[in-house]
Amino acid sequence: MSKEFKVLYFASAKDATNLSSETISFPSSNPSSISLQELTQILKSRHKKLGKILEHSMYAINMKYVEIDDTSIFVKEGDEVAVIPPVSGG
Amino acid sequence: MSKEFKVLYFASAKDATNLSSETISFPSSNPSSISLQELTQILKSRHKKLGKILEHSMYAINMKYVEIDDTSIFVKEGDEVAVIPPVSGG
Amino acid sequence: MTEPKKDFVKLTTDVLVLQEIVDLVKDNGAGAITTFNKTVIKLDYESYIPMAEKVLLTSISETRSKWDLIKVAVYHRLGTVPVGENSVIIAISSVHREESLKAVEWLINQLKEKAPIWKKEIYSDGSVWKENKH
Amino acid sequence: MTEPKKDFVKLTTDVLVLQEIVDLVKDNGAGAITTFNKTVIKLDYESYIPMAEKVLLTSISETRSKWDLIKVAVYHRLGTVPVGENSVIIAISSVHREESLKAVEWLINQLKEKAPIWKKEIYSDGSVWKENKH
Repeated sequence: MSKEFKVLYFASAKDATNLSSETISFPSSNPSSISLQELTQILKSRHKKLGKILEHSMYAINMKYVEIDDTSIFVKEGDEVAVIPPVSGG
Repeated sequence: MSKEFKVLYFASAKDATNLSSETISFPSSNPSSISLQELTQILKSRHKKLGKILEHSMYAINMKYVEIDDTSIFVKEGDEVAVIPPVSGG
Repeated sequence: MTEPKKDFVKLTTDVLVLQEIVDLVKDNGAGAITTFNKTVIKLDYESYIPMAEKVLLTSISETRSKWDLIKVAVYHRLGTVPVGENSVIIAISSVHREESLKAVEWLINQLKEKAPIWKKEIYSDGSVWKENKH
Repeated sequence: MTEPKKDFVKLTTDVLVLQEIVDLVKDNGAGAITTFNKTVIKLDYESYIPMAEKVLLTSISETRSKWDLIKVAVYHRLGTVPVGENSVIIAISSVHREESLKAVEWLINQLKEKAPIWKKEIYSDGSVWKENKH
């Protein structure tokens, strides 16, 4: 079985993907860890409408916010990645 | 009938005078108007224990605060004067 | 048509119920409601009631000049207030949250500084009138 | 002996009742309770619930590092909130009034900025996800 990570979609990202969540396998080129730049490319290629939303979103990895262009962060096997559009609670 | 004004006592001033209010006649020397300095003298002479409390109190004349040493203010016939010790609402 | 009442000031020996006072300031246009309430150990309050009402209405009017508020309620209990009950409740509604938040803080400070209301703490060895620090 | 619970965070589709949330933060030592609540026109809320709980508990912990607070409750409603009902209630108790007053304001701002919660306004010609301004 290939290694996987999970992606959660909320609000406008959920509308754009028509998904609450999905499980994605690591690419054969990077079988156990990808950068956030690779993550963004993978998500964009899977969901046409998501590109524009990602420009204004953050990621949360295992419920911790990371900037979408943080080059020091990698997604690893079993991670839970969330696409977090601008929040509007209250 | 001589001209009068009314004095209200609250909190520590009420305890010191054992009165909630009293009606006082103007002195024959000033039959229709007295200064706050005269008022203070009159109240002190009527109530021994009030002197110390007046040092830290304000007056209200017809429900408007006045400084106890304001020389521009006079008590006139029918006025309602209140002795206002330091407030502690809330 | 009469203007709906927007300012509510009451000095009362009745129990103060938070929800009732919040209901006074509810409004279709009010997105935000901030409340402040104080509970006490057993205390006795007295007031120069008509002047306190006048002073509090003036303080409300000053508060309204500083922030855009919808409705304002200031209730103060008098007489003996049992342990754990509310002595004062302020509730303010506004369109935007910043306004009711700032206004409640300012108004409780005005009340404590200016309203002719006094509290007496009751100790086993006697009572003492308190003084608010400015 | 277990420490009594002092922080209360809930994301729920249930109706939020102010008095119940105030009761959570009541305490014998708490002289002052400040609350903030927001009522809405019809709105839909959704949340990344476990992360929102974590973010709000962290925000409460930061709030406690700034002010001396007794108990803190943050309740946020999710799903469809009918007109005039509460979307969020914050209640904080403290010994001194300044602390709960300042802390409520700070914490509602933290919630709006950081908690992964989204609201959707429902118009006759479609829905739109909102964005909080910082």
